[in-house]
Amino acid sequence: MINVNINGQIVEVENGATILDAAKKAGANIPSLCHHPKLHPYGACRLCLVEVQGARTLVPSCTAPASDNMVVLTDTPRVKQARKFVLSMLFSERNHFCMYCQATDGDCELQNAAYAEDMTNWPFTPLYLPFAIDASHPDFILENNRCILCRRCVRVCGELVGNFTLGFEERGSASLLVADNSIPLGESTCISCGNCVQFCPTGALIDRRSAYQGRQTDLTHTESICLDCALGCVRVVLTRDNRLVRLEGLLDAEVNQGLLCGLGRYSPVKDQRKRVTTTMIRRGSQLVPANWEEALDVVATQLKTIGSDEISAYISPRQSIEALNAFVEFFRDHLQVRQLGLLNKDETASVSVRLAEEFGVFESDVTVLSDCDAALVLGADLTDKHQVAGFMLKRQLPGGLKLFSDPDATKPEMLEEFKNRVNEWQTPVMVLGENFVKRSNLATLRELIDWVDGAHVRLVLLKGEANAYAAAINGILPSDPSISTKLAYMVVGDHYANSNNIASLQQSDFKIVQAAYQSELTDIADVVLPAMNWLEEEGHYLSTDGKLNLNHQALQPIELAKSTVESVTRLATKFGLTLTRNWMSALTDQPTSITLSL
Amino acid sequence: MAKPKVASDWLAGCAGCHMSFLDMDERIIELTKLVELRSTPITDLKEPDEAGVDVGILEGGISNTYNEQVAIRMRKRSRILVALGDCAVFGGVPAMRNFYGAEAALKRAYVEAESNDDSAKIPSDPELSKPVTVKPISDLVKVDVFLPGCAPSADAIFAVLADLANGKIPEVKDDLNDWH
Amino acid sequence: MTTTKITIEPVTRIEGHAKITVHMNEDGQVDHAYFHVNEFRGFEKFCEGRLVTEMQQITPRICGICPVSHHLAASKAADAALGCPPPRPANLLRELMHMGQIIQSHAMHFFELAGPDLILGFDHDPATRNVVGLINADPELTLKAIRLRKYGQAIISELGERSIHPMFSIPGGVIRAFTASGREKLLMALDEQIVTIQVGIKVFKEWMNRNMEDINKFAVFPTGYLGLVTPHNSLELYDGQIRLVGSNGVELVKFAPKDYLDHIAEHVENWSYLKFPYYKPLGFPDGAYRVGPLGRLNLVDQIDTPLANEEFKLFKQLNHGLPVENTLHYHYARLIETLFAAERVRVLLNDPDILSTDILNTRQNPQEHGVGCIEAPRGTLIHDYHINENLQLTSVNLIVSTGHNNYAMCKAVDSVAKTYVHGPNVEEGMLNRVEHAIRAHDPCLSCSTHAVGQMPLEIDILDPEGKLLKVLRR
Amino acid sequence: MGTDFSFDLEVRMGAGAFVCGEETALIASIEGLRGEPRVRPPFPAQKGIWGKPSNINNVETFANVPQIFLKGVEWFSSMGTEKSKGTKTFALAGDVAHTGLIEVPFGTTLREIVFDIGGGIKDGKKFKAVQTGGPMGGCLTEENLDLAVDYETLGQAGSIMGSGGMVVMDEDTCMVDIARFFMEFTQDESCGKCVPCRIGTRRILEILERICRGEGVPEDIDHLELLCQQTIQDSLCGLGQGAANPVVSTMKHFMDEYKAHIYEKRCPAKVCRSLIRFEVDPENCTGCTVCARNCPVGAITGERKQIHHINDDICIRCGICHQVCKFDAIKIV
Repeated sequence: MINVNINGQIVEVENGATILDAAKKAGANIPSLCHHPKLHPYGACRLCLVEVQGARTLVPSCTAPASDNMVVLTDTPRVKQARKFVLSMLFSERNHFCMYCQATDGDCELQNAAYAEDMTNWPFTPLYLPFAIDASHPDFILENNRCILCRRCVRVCGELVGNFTLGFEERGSASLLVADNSIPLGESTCISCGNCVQFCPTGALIDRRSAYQGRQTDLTHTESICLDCALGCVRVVLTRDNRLVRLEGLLDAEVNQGLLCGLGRYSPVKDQRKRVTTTMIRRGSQLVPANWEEALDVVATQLKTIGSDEISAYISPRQSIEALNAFVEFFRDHLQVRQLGLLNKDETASVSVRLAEEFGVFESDVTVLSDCDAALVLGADLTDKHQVAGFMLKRQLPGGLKLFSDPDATKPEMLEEFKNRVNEWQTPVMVLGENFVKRSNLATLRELIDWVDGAHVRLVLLKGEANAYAAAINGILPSDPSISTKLAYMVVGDHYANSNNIASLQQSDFKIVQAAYQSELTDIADVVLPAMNWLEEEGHYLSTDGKLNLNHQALQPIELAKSTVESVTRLATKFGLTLTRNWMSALTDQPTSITLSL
Repeated sequence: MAKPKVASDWLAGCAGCHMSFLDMDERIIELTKLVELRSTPITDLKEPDEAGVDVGILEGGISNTYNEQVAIRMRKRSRILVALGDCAVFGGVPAMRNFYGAEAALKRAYVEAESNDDSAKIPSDPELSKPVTVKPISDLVKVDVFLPGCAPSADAIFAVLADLANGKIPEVKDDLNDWH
Repeated sequence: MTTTKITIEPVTRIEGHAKITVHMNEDGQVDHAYFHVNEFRGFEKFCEGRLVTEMQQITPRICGICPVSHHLAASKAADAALGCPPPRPANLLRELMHMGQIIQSHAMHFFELAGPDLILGFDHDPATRNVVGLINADPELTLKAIRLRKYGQAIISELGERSIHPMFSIPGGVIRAFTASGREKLLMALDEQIVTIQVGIKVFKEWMNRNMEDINKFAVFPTGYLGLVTPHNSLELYDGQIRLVGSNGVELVKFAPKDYLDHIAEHVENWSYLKFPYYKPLGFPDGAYRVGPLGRLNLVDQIDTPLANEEFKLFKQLNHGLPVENTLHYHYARLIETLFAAERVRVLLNDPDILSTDILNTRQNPQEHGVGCIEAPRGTLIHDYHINENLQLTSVNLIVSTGHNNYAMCKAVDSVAKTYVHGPNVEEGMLNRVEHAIRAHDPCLSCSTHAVGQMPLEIDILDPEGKLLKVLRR
Repeated sequence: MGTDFSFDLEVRMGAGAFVCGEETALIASIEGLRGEPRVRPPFPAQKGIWGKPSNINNVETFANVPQIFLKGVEWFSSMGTEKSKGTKTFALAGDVAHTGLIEVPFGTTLREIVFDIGGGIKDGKKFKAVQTGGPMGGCLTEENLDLAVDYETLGQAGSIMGSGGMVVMDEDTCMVDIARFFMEFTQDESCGKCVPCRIGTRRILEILERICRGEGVPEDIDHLELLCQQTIQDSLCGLGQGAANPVVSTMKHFMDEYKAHIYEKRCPAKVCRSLIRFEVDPENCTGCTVCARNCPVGAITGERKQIHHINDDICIRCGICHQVCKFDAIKIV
């Protein structure tokens, strides 16, 4: 630890901390634009210049390391003049029309900096050189008129996402932010993760859908877990008047470090499905509205009349642990139905639980992917699902990461090469996904785990969808299409129906569907129960690496929609049952291949 | 002593700043106790007194030859000149015309517009003023007080005028300084 | 032979600047007077390439008196272009904001801009012939008026955070749900405003009875009349179809705003930046028509709110059921509309949907083209956008309220000049009447000069050869 | 040195951008990245190319090393001054009789270089200034001529050793135009990473161009002073910190020329095209028609053996007539 004197106040900071860090600790506000806590220090905008006693010139506080007994002044006339100059230069370079900008009044770091310096005018008039708007991208807009060339977007695209789509053409005052070799963003190699938009300090990158829907301060921020895969990225849900406005990555989230992938950021706001707004019962060819009691009575009578070995109960892996728990207690422990099925085919989670019984703990945290010198990705396409895990690897490629990728697990020779060369590397990792597990029998897996253990390779098993791991621990496995029963009870929630789900449902004569959205499933159902979606239903989720996360409620549920726990519990009362199963101990009782942090 | 004289005029703007001035509502009466309103768009005197006024206020940027005359006259005749609103301070939305130039804009409006009939032509009567590059008034004349905003709030305008009425040069900061 | 030139510069107590030239003949009588609009901004051009979703924030900068009209017309054009009709509650809230705008704009015009002429008199000393003079002359009435305008602005800021250039409407609806407390606040203050408006009507009628002679010779001439109507041809300011009636009050045509180009064209004169819209089949100038309060009351069959409708019946009697052609009755019509707007506010505030949070339709089905039309305080406002597949504007056409009245204003100036201006000794009062010929229309020249804005009013008196001889500033 | 360790030192051509003369920018360009400087610390000696400690020096410096090894330290330090040892090569250019690459011991005076080695000013013209150190150096005048050329002295005089450039200027040089010329170069070579250099140099250039076009306004002087001071103080690397030197030094020594351009719309050196006119001197004109025949825009009229006339509206001020006239009959006014 070292002592730094900021405007006369002594603060203690870590060795290697920058002057900016020290100033923050001292509560001294130094404006900065190109600096971002998640990006490497850059020192380009020169807005954060401060006076350091003994230094000949002004010092950029975002890059300069603080040293012991250093004396720093952050508000001298010299410093303020430099700040004002830098701002004047920026305002005179491009075309800033604050009066109608989407970022004005709080969301623009450039404007805020000007306010902080009490700027009421621009000493240098702009040149009024027009820049064409690039609106070719479906999710966001590139407005070079408002770009301050801080390169935050370029750096997040390269340093953190590892995609290197954004860059600069020309140099000096002709520098221009472009995609690839200056082609429209919409036709570029952009993977639409939208992190550049979240990192942009001005209105130069604008989110299409949430534009003008309100400033950060007008919106309600709810921390919530991303359910679009099981990595456990934390995202902030921004809402207004009980309406979803935008999704952002939480900066200090352990796994995603502020990043989101296109799936996690945009799929929910793009969701155009129609809600199930009322309970319905089939009368002949028609589904007619009914109230909850009627519907549950019909369901209960059917469940009672049809023997338990003629009943299948299915549930979506997007359901919370609480929901899975109630589901298991009612359908397995009490009704002892023929099969409990999960609404997706990915077996990685169940396999990992199965192997845990023999091997105990053999998996590592996903975060090991951020720090490795060689990686084998087997049976998983990290550019589709689990993209953030893909970012962790891609961004290390320029640093020399040796990457082996076999998404379909069809190249055994690649595994062999990795095995043979494993001693070349200090920190090798191996990622196993759905396609590998599907293609291998338990024997192969056992063998591999033995090898991994010996070779000190850190192993990560990607466990499919949001809560598939918790489901597996609770004994809910992917449904077996060969089994057909007279009655099917399907807890769909906000799950996107796939052909297998429809197939399994069609096998039964009586179909009960509990869903948030209309789909082919609700179309063919005999009873439809309105469910909440992930924004409305609060509950816990278990990530790929065994972290217990809470999905907070972000929106008030629509009228009549009920949580899975409530609907199952109310159904149970029709059988004179009260549900008492403890979901926490259900998790702890089961040996797992990675230490759960609950 | 006599109340300070205030004159105002609007150039290439939208009159919103003067509307914001009216948003002082009842305080206008208070204000008329502090200052004497001379020529303004809402009074009937046609130009600032030749003898000069204490405070001259200009809304809107410079966008044609007529604006230039008005701005220079207002500067000559006022002790303190206030640039009121984003157009006067920065150039504002009308400055977007600079990207294309007046000619292209005239062509679009008077020749190309879908609704024009065969009389379409760019008006060129000597009675009409000629468009110039749109700029903030500070590019043409010295400005003493900048009050940005689109529009500046009635509170901001009142605070600034009250200060000026009391012979103080107002400090435009914090809530008073809002460019939106 | 008259050889005087008088310059009035600029026309005061109107929005924007204008200029008038009067050409005299040998006998010192007015030969012809022109109304010049003298500035140009070029929104149509520089909006090209912008996103259609930005227009509701950019176009209000056309005019700070009726920013809400542009805010909403742009939103409606974008609704159409993007194929995202707003849910009912959103339309209610938009209309509520629009009514606030009508109230504040009309109130300001009657009391603060035109009022000094009516209440203090055309010939009153120009030094005090203004709102300040009004305050001293009738503080009680003026205060009422100020509070009425304040109420209108309060509605706008209650919904849109700020009274000028609000942030409220976007394509597909609005961004902020209304609050119960805001609703209560507005309801409580409403009655007082209705009383004020009625007082205003009383004041106008007294003035009317005293000045019948003036009213009947002050720019009285026939034209057509154009504006939006409800399906039953009642007064409508937010949405509906465009109806055009002839000088005899008989309907010539009724069409959906999106088809405006089939019926309306714009004529360009070399001496004005303000274009002259007219009804195509009749050509220019026969197809010229009037818009705004007088135009609207001349083309509707009734008003759907009780108090305003009672007043409307009296208005119709002024010309025995035929259109009222007196320019000075713009003031009367304006007050009746203000009353309607206030009553409409009550209807909207009491609608059960007004507090709903279902205010934004995010499902879009983009089209190539969209037209948004609304009755701004000064008349029919049309925004016409074409967009590309990236939702950027490829062309923008705007026809603004004051533009429609351009012909009427020119005619009014000409007629008033001929009636009141007589050389060689031209008095200030005469010229103030000429100014009032424009003032009565409540022109909004910033609007007209989106395309246009500047109007120094100046009267040149020229000899028959058209040579200028002498300048005299009043 | 008592070891048999030896190695080759290979010189390669870099990517070329001027800013890549800045050590960290050079490192970036060697690593295959944009040629943009990085903030120091860490210094290349701690964390240089590919993050490894690097010894980065000018080729000229490395070139000295073998000589020092071969001939010894005493030999090397016998040349030069107290602080600046050895020799320095200069690219002597401009209005001197003999231009070219020269190598002199540190401590040699400017006068020796310009007049002895350079053979003085061409065509017997008057010496006006010498600009040392390349585009980012400052201009030195008459009174600096006897300064000993070493790092310290040049620094104190407001210029630099820099790249070893040495441009000599005679009385016909417009110092505002010279400042504009150097600014045009550095402005174009600015990498654009840091704000003060990227935009500052650009705004400085605009103003200088305006002044040379005769459109300068009094505020321009203040604006230039602010822009130069801040660009020098706030920029990230040597390029930005030095870019304004030519402007600062010319403003220091030749403010009268700036004022003449701005207030009198006059270019004392008769260089800035918009501020000069070409006229025929009736005294000297023989009507040989050479000027008329050479004028690219036909601005010159006149019969053979008659005094010619230049139509100023057509004239593009190319100066060809001035060059071709054998009778010195074309005057610049």
